[in-house]
Amino acid sequence: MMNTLTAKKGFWGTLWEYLTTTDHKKIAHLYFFAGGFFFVLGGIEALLIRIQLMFPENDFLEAATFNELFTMHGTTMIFLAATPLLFAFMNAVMPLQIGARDVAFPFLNSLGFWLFFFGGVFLNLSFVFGQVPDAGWTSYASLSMDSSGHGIDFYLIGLQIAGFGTLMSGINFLATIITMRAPGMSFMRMPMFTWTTFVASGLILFAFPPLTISIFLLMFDRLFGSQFFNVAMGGNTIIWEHLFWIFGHPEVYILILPAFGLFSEIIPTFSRKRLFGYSSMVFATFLIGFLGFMVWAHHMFTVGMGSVANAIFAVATMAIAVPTGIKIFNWLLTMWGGSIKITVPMLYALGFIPSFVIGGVTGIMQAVAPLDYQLHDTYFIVAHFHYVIIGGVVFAILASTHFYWPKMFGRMLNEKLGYLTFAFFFVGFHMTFFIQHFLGLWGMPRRVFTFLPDQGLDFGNLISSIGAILMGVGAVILVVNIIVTTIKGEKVNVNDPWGDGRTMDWAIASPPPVYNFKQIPLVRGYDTWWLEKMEGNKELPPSEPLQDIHMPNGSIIPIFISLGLFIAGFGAMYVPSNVVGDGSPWGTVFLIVGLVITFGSMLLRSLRDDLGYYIPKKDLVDDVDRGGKAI
Amino acid sequence: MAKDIQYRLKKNREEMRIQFISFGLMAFLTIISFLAVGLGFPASFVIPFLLLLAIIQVLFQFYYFMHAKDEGHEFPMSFMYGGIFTAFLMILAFCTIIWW
Amino acid sequence: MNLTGKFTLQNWPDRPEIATQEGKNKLIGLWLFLGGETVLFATLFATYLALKNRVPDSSHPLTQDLYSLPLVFAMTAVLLTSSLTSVYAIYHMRNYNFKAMQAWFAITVLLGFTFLCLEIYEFFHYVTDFGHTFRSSAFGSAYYFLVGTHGAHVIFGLGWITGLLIRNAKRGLNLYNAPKYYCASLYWHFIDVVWVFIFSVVYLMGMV
Amino acid sequence: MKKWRLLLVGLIVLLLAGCGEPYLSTMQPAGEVAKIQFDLLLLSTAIMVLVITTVVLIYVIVLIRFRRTKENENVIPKQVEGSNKLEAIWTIIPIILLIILAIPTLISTFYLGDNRGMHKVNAQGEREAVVVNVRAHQYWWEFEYPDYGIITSQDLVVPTDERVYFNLLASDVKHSFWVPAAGGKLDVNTDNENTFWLVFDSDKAEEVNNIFYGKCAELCGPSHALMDFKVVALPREEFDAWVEAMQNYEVTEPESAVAKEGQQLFEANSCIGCHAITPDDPRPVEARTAPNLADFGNRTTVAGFMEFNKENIKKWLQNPGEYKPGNKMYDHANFTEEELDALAEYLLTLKAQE
Repeated sequence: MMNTLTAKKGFWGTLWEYLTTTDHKKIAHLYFFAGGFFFVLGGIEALLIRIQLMFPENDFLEAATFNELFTMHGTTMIFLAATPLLFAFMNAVMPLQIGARDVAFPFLNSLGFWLFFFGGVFLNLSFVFGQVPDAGWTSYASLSMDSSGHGIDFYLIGLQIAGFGTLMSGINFLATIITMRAPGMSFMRMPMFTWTTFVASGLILFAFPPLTISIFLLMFDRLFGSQFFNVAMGGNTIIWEHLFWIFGHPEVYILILPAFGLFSEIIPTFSRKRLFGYSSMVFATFLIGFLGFMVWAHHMFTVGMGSVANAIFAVATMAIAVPTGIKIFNWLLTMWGGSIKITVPMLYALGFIPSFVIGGVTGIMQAVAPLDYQLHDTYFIVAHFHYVIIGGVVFAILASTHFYWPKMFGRMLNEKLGYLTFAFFFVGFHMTFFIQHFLGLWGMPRRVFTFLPDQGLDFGNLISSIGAILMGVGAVILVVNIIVTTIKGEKVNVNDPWGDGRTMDWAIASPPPVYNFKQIPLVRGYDTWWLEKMEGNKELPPSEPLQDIHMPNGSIIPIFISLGLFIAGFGAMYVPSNVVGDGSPWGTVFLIVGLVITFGSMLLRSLRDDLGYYIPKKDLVDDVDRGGKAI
Repeated sequence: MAKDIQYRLKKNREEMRIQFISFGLMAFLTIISFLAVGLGFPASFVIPFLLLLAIIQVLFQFYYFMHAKDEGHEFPMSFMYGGIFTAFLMILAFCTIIWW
Repeated sequence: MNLTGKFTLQNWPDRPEIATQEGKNKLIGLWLFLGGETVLFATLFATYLALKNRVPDSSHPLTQDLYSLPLVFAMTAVLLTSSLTSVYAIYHMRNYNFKAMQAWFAITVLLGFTFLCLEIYEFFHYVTDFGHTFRSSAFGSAYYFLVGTHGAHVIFGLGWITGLLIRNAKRGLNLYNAPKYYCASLYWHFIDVVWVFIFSVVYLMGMV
Repeated sequence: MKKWRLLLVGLIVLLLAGCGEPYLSTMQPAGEVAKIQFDLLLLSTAIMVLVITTVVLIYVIVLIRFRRTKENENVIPKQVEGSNKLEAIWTIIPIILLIILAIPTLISTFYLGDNRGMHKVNAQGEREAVVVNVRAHQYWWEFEYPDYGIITSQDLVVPTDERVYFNLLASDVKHSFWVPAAGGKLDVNTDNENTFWLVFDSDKAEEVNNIFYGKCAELCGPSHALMDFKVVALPREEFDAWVEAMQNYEVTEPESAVAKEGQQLFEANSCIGCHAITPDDPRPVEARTAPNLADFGNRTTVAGFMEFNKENIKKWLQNPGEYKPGNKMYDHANFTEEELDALAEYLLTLKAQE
């Protein structure tokens, strides 16, 4: 019988294994490195943007190129970097935290990743074609219909493919948390990160369908001659704005809630203290998710919806401050009376609190609708959402990279380099974005490729650009750190390398064996592992006798399903009816061929019995020394 | 054992009977709504009436045909209602406040 | 649990669709998906309502000119009945009566196919007799996108059920495919749920 | 950790030193609308600074008091579940703060959204307020005064100390109309006409030599950054004089030979096909595809953002695409230096009043 633990496979074997894997831990690796790659790409785009804006009337970039870069920067960072990096941690940690063998649908998990990956590649191929999306990440309909070349088509089709992947992952995580919890793991014993994964996945479930539809609307207008946004034919471009933000606003919470969850793991761990007000944290998470669907139009105060709509959405938006405030104070009180150990992850958590508070309160300022008439579409809002997304989401991702690296890869990241990354990144971040609030107030609109001298904007932009370079340096150090660690980092031989782990993921080997827990553990309370440790137990109590473990088979089909859509996407771009006017019947042919590949692969998957395989009991007994026991 | 089977078959038959009745009700509601339009009642009455009948009919579908009344459907239904809530908000906004 | 083994009525579980962990997962996954679909269709309805009767000039037909009660009523009757027949199929699945289940699902497919033919006839009628197409106006685009997406769901549902019928014809009913049948029937009911709103909101309210 | 605080203090000092330029900055409000918005900025900032201070205070105390040291390394702190009292406090206080913020928000939303004044007429049935139809194009602005029968471009002329109403509509893609010093922006949609009002204070106008800067605030293509315009805010009498001059606008035959040659070039190259040179352009909106050049000689800028001088006019004529990428004016790269000179000279003669 095969034993996946000990088999040595060489490069091609490993590659094949990753291409076909349905193991949530390996998919986490895939998400991490693919997301990390896009993160670096988006970072380079950001640096180019800031270099162009370093001086007034700079001619480093052309106007059109600049528009392409900030469009790709925004799109890449939101869809291809932040979301997948969070998915990496969800995949790596969440099943362990609830004591599951895997996610509910391992095949879908793999499919979700490959759809995201092919979508991301599709989007970025626009650079190769020299026809890059240039209407901003929001891609408002009038401008995106006006945009020449296939740039917008790359945006639409790429996001559509990646969006399907995200939706699948969301459903998968929800189902996992609902059905796969270990005995005793009631909802109110779930770790906070699992909770936020749950709520964020719920938001994905309800927010991505509007995105899917709005993308279809624009796609049909650009490729198949429909009239949704053609004002002369009765169309209306504001529909796009509404649908986009009905998706776009929850998307912000899809990013920030898991980040909250990650900090809710890190702060108690390094304060050696239980999360303060756990139930109110859960409640606040739900409330944020709930309110997140009622406020989308605050992105549209200046569209001219009228006073009634503006007033309603302004008040609804302000309401979100309450649950967010609850969270901030709960974290502070978690540390109060604790025993705070400064480590790299904790440092990010400490940096997060004041940074995020600044980002949060500027958000409330923008909820004041009449004030937003001034702030909207200026550098003030650029500053605001970078404070939230970098100060919240990116800090959480960087913190968790250090925090979960031993669990994911079995090695510790270098601590000194970690401190250095933090220093550069933190200083650079505040330097880049704090001044931008004022640039906005001084009258600088966003998305401008240049600004004129002597309008009081020169100095602020210079500072901002220098800060961006510092952030870049920080990111480079992190990449170096990862490479150095991978080559010769110290191996982790313990389950709980930070010493103060509280949740079940720290009760299992680092990295965990393919089947996770040898025996599904019995959960006896909140902070499961901490509870057992405090009672002097060295391992979690099992909830079942040692028995054969049922495992899902790997599969290459997800790649083919995604590849089919990728090919169909290219075909769709060149259908004869496209708005660019360079279509040909070959486009239709490719569209059909791609869809045949996709649906054919799905059919193949459905028609074959896939019953998985068993790891026999005797193999498990042999694995004791590898930490595969339910400890 | 055999008694269990008898009981189960009877229970299933009983449920099927209820489902058939709910089908009858749904068909009845459908006919009424078509009649309401066909006989030309005023719009101010017909539109809320149609929506009400549609909602009742959909609840029949959910709870009887899709077995949501059976145990173990707490999560499915809470997410269903989550979706319905989002849907309701969106359509309400599109029909009322957000246009000029 | 033996997934593909043969059962008898005696040892067949009361609720075969959730007798296995896989079945439970599938069921919850499908329900979640339907929750998402609700929002998807809501988006389509919202778009339709925003663009209803928005045409470039008066030569274009409006809702009042297009829709006709008898055709919509026929389509509704057919689809609603197909919902009942799939309930019958599930009834027989629970009683471990494989042949009856297959037969009722086959009838469901036939009814679904009839519905599809009526819908295609309807579209054809609008295009040829009224010049009301996907490209003729924003109203046309929104109408065909909403009703067409529902039609696409019908096609997918037909393919799904047909695939199950053919694939399992020789294998019989077991705990591996029972959840699949059950999910397909849930999906089919959901299509009917959407249709209830389409005939109420699009057709009937369009004729008031 | 100390480094960033120092930096922050330094930045704040720097920021207090300046509130931006008075013709552009929202922090130097030059009218009723901007003032309302600036007051909301101050109010919300005050509340937010209060919140930040509270958080930072607790944060600093926590960091000082509860660090792990060598002595307490093995101490397990008390595992506190929570405190209903504390949690109630930090639920209720934010709600109160938000209510304080929400009330002026609602009042000013409705106040600023009230456009009924636009329709007020005097005893003669004439409209009292000045109304401007703003048409935004990639990348220039047209200003039509429907009550006076005047059309201008790029330079918006308004009276001070009274409400001016704007009807906004875009011809190609969405834009956004923003005069930061005078008040917040409103989107210029392609679908519908948006209406709002602004006020320009006379004392602030004096301070900036009667010229405020306006910008497009919604991404509209490559030259979005350069889609600037100027607002010439004049006292009522001067405004009336300007209106009268524009209404009595006459195309004067150029006097100098060079300018005459320019006029011939202007006509021969059918510039006139797109550019009107009188303020009473009778063509429908859709046909007005280029800026109206009436009173061009009195413009404040070339193409909305370049300094107004002959050199820049010539540069612009020769290669507009280089200065405003993606704009729709034909270039005249094949023109000789003399021809450009002549055209520029001619354009400079287009004036309503000296």
